Amino acid sequence: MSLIKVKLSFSGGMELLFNNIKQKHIEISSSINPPNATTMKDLVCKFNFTILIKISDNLLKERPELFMSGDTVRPGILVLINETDWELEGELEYEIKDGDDIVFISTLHGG
Amino acid sequence: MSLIKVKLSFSGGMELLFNNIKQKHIEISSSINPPNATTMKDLVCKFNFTILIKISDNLLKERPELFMSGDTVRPGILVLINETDWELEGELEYEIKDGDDIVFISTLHGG
Amino acid sequence: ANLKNNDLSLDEYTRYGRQLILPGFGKSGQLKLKNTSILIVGAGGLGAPVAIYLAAAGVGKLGIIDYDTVEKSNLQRQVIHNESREGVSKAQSARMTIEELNSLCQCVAYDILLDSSNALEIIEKYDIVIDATDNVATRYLLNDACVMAGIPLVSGSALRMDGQLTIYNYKGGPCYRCLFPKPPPPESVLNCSDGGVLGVVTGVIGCLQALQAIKIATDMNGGPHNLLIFSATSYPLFRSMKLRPKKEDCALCGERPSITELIDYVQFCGSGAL
Amino acid sequence: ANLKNNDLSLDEYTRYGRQLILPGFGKSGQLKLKNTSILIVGAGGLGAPVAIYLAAAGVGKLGIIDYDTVEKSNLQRQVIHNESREGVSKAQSARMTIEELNSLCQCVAYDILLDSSNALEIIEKYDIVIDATDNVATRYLLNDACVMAGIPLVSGSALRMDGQLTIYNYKGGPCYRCLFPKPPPPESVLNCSDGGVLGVVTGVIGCLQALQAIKIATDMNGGPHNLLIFSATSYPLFRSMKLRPKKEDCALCGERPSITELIDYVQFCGSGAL
Ligand SMILES: [Zn+2]
Ligand SMILES: [Zn+2]
Repeated sequence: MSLIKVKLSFSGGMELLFNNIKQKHIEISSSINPPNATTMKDLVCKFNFTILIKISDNLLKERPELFMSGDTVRPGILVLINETDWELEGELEYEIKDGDDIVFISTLHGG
Repeated sequence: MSLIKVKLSFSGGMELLFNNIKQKHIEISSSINPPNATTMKDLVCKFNFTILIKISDNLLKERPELFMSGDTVRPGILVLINETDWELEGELEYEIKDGDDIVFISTLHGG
Repeated sequence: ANLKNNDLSLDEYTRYGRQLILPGFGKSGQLKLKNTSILIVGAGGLGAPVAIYLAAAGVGKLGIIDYDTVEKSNLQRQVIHNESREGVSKAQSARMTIEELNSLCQCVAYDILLDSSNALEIIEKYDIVIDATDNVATRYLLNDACVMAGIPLVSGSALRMDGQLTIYNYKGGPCYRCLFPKPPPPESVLNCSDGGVLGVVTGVIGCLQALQAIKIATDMNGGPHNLLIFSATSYPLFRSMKLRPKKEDCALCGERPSITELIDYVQFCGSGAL
Repeated sequence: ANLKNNDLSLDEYTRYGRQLILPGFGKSGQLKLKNTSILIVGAGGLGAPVAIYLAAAGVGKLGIIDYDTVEKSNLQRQVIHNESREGVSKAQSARMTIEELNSLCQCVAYDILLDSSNALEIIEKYDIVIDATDNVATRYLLNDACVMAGIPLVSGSALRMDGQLTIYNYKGGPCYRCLFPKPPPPESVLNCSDGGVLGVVTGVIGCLQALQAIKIATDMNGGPHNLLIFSATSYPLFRSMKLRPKKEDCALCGERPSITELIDYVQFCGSGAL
């Protein structure tokens, strides 16, 4: 078990939920849920209520439905890992690696 | 001494000199000029007449003045190493590393 | 598009000269544009540059749908209109500007509200559809209609300082429902009237929508299925993200579709403004 | 710009509403735009969207320089003009479109050839200069004049399917001569007349020039000094490249400049069309 560095980005309005932070480098345990490797599920569904809430300055705690739905992100949010749709990377099962670049983006509808 | 992989890109019209190739992955020796590590100078000034001429399908051989001037690239060409101006990286002295992304771009003047 | 117009007039040779000498485009590209019809849904911030640049480039037929009329607060970004057009239908105003710019372009103005009752009938007359709308319900409507009609959809959006661009239902790529099977919660959705928008952000995204439509019309290489993200205040300004291919289990474009006709999209999205 | 106009009229509140409610912009951003004057050099493919979007956004004063007249072959990309303007001076035609779009914008048309004899005098009247020209000699002229006058230069270029965007002489960043101390060999230089250009490429780059000028005028964060590279046929479409800071030994903006007045740029570049 060790620490891994991850770059989180929030875009398309998601940053409003995260205290207007667009980018944040964080350090997390390589095994949040020992002995398993840390996955996106750990980040989004459990870790959510520690690291992500901390980044959001408690905004997420007050309105979790703007981020979560069931055990994954809410409809209208796209997650991208290293510039690739997380669907191609295993979604919640993806094992987070040191240096990963994770983007949470809310789709826009304006014109 | 070993082989290192380098991605070369040509943009802004440079690709016309290189047989319309916009991107090319090449393998080169980590020490073209032993015992020294391979530098941009080796790529641009000497290697030029082997690998780069090969990529260019001999176009460079016929009109080297469209690429070279003295011992560096001609005025109007910008060289970028890993998305950064090569001036910040040591220009001709930069030691090329495995995985480097090198862009040769010709400035455009149209409007 | 079948090339029923297989030559250019002297006027066209003059007008499109800079494209005719363009390597990788040339006369064959120009003829493809001339034989392509494109439907632009929305004559607002995105639709304005889309219509202007597609007409200028030589697209043979443009349809423009919008039910709104021009207001002063539109002119900060909807640059196909102008002060003399206040109160005029946006579709008609857009057509007027297009005809002044390129009288060779056949431009049809649809001064109507697009909905489930009329969408398919209109869309089927075109080769490519541009989503330049301002609300979630119309985005699902256009997506579903384009998949049913087998037409690529060039989707752009802009809000505040941000923009996004994707091509749906094209060359094995995803449809909007592959990415977003369920609509977002209505309280998470903002439009430009409520959230604001820097005008030129719609200009950037609209120009890129026009570009993608031209690339589709002329069979230019578009790279992998992707989402382009733009943010006026970030560095870098643009990021490209690779997207999934179409999903086998998509309710619309998948192997066993459960959605086979257009539905009530206002109800589906729980929010109106269709 | 000193904020001599420190309030907005009711008309302006209506017109710019979408920007006034925009977080990070608002009334203070709008007032800064109102008090900014911007000079656009070139009313062609790049200058067209620059002028349109800057006027729409509410820039107080726009100068537009162009010595050409509108020709049919321009209309494929120079969308600020139209068929009725053929034969009209491009600067005047651009001014006419701007006045129709936003009569609040004070627009000055310069129907002249910019050269060493007049450049400084004109440029010094503006806060920001946009390089939307089509040749190397004018690019050096504008760069030198902007450094001498202490004004940022938003430089765009487009050719074939490619475009480039940089801000020179701004916040410790390089000038054009820091990057390109010597002009390119004339035989390596192409303009749009000879090389061709896809019209919408100038639309994309021009919109981004307008955006960068707005960011400068409103003190928005611009990230590191950089060059944006666009290629319509590549994936990704855009790449951002970090640039060097200004060079201590630059002959123009360095610590001991040897160029202290404007020179003969046609001779310097060995090619004309100034
Ligand atoms: Zn689908
Ligand atoms: Zn300098």
